[in-house]
Amino acid sequence: MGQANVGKSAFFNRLTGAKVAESNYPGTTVDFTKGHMLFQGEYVDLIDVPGTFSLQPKDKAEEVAVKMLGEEKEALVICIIDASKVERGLYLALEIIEKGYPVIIALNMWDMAKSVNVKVDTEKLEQILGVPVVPTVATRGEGFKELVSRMGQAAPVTIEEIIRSVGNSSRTHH
Amino acid sequence: MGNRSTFGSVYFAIFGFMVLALGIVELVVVSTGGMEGASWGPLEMGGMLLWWRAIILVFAGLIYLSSVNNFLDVRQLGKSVIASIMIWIVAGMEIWARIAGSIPGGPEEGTPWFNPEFLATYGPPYMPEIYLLPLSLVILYFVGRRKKQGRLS
Amino acid sequence: MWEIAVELTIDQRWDLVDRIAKETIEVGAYEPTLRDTLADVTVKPLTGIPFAIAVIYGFWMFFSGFAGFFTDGFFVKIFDVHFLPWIQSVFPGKGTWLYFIFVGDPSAETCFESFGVLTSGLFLPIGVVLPAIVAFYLVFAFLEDVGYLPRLAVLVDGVLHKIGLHGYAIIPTILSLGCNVPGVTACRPLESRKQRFMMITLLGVFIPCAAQIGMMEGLIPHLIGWVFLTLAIGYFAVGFILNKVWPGESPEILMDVPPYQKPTWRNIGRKMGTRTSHFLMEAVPFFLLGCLIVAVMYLTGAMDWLGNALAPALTGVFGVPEETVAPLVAGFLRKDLAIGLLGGIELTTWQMFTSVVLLCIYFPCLATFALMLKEEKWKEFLATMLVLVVTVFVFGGLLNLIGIGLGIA
Amino acid sequence: MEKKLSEMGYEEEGIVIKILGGLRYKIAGMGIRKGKGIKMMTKQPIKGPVVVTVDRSNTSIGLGLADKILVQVKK
Repeated sequence: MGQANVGKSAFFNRLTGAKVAESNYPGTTVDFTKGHMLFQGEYVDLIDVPGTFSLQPKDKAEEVAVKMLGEEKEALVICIIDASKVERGLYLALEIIEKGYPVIIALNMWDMAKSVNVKVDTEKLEQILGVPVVPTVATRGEGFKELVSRMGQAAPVTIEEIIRSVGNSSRTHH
Repeated sequence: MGNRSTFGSVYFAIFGFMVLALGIVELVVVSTGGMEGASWGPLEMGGMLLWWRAIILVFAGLIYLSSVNNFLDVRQLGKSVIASIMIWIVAGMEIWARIAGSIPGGPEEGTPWFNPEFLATYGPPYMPEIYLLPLSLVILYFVGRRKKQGRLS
Repeated sequence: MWEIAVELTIDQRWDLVDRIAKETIEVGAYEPTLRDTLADVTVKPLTGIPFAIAVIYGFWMFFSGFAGFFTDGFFVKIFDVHFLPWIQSVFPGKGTWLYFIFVGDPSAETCFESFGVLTSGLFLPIGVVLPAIVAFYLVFAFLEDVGYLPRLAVLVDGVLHKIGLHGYAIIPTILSLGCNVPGVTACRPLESRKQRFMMITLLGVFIPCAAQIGMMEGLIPHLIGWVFLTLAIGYFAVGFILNKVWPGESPEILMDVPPYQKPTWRNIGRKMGTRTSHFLMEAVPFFLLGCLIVAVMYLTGAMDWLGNALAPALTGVFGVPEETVAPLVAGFLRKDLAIGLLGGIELTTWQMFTSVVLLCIYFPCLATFALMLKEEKWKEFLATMLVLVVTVFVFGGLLNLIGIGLGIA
Repeated sequence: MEKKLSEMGYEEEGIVIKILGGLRYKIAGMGIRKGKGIKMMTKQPIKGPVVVTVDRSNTSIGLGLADKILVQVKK
């Protein structure tokens, strides 16, 4: 899942080969879509949900997303973040992590971020969060092999660990 | 840089006036003659939706004129780009309508499937936007320059 | 599971985000690009509103040019000049009821008039409606892909806010001009129940779909502007009243405005393809069924009976002849079919205008109807239907009065 | 100077100092929050919404909602 306009549907299409209309205005995916993808040799269900800015839904489409997350307690969450707007994406990612889901983060539209001069230190981000972080370009399929191969590494982390590791890394750098 | 800026300003000031003037003429035509319109030699105004076109031209002209001061500044350039796009939309759709109208031979029995004289339908008279179209393409030069200077579109 | 994990407050969470961001993100110098400025100027009212007018003009011109090219340019000829005489001559048993159902009126010269399952039933969806749908979705998908639509939503928010909706409502509205079904689904991002109810009602009652518009293009091209104007007045008038009487909140707009993107043709093509094929699978059977029902009702005399029964209302209140009963019946299945069938009836211009407007508002097609049942609560659904009935009578009556007043009825 | 977001002029910039009521929760995920720099991009006529820029992304906010956001305006 992810926020509006980060390329969730394009992402979903890449992973499953399904046909979800991708578009550039809020609210294309107003319902969830299910698909299958090959993961570690077997087919698993993949669910595409409407974009939501946070886990406090403000309309019915966001509600669908949040409810879906609540129902699928065993799910692994691919949290997609617009690489040039990492901060607000992280907000949602943290919310999902807090709920105890194993998360893998995709920094999508990596090319766009580069062109507007935003640099993200993915290794460090990974260190701090303790979950895999993969840069991707969904429309061109870049980074997807890595994403799929690293999905197994996604594991739940607690927020305390994250708080601790932020502290650590800032100490080593100052 | 200064030279080019002046060139752009002057060019689009004149062009903006032209667009505005033609728009006002269209407004006058539509409010006096209605749908029948008017024509002068190879120039014609009329048809359905002339109201819309007149309003679009007037606005496009005004937007051009508001963009000529400090023309190369990206914000000002943005304005003249959308004014140009407005003209492209109107002219483009006119060309599209002509193409779409020229190919079929007609719905009646006995007429051919394709219009054998379809080239003839492309002759004048044209509406003002068609004449403005090539002149507005100059904006592409300025957009292209920005790109060449290593900036992003 | 939800309880075990520690949760932060909003401020704590943002704090954490800020600390993480400080460690990992480096935001370099950045000058606004032309793309950014275009994003700005198209949302600023002084430049954005004129631009929106141009965009809508372009949308319409492309739509009518495209539909006209295929329908008038080729399909009318294929169906009327080649297909109709052929099927009229090869179909066995002229004069039997089977012939009447499948081919329709043997003396008909156009597929608009024949009312048969294989003539009108095929010509209307494929020849008239399909080009309209394709053209509509092509432009819509393009605007969607580029990212223009949220800007349009911002621009019209002020106006729509006056009737308790917000700018986002323009997206279901435009989408409904293609087909009411996705339009109704697209109401979900509206925030309150009230807004969703109002929007679904207004869509179902006042917004003709591309299929209907395509029909109107074929039937009454010179009157379309007036039909739209009438419907728009109704949209705002009924919206205004509903906003006053229906309880509930009308929250204001709060929407992300994404940057423009280069359109990808694959994406546009795919969107158009999926939507068009949805239409074909849904509409064609309904068209065939509609023609079948109309033909059967004629044969059994049910249509005459219904015509007689409704005649006082039709001629008295709306001022249209009783023959319009047939399109009205077909309209329960598909309104575009109904409008197409009007082409076979002799009507004055004013009667034609009134009938088209009434057909547009009086009943959503079955598919929309079913979806409304799903999306709305019972109370809301009944209210929608009530609004519909009242609107039909008020509008029909008013139009008739205006017609009489102007002396053109 | 302190102002409501709805009162900010075109192109004015400032820092969000307070968001009143439940709106905080609603726009938390959109990146608008206390301490963030905010710029007024456009104001629509007839009491239409405002469009603001925060962290390079644009968000459209209804005028009534914009009333609930207090901003320290930059000189």
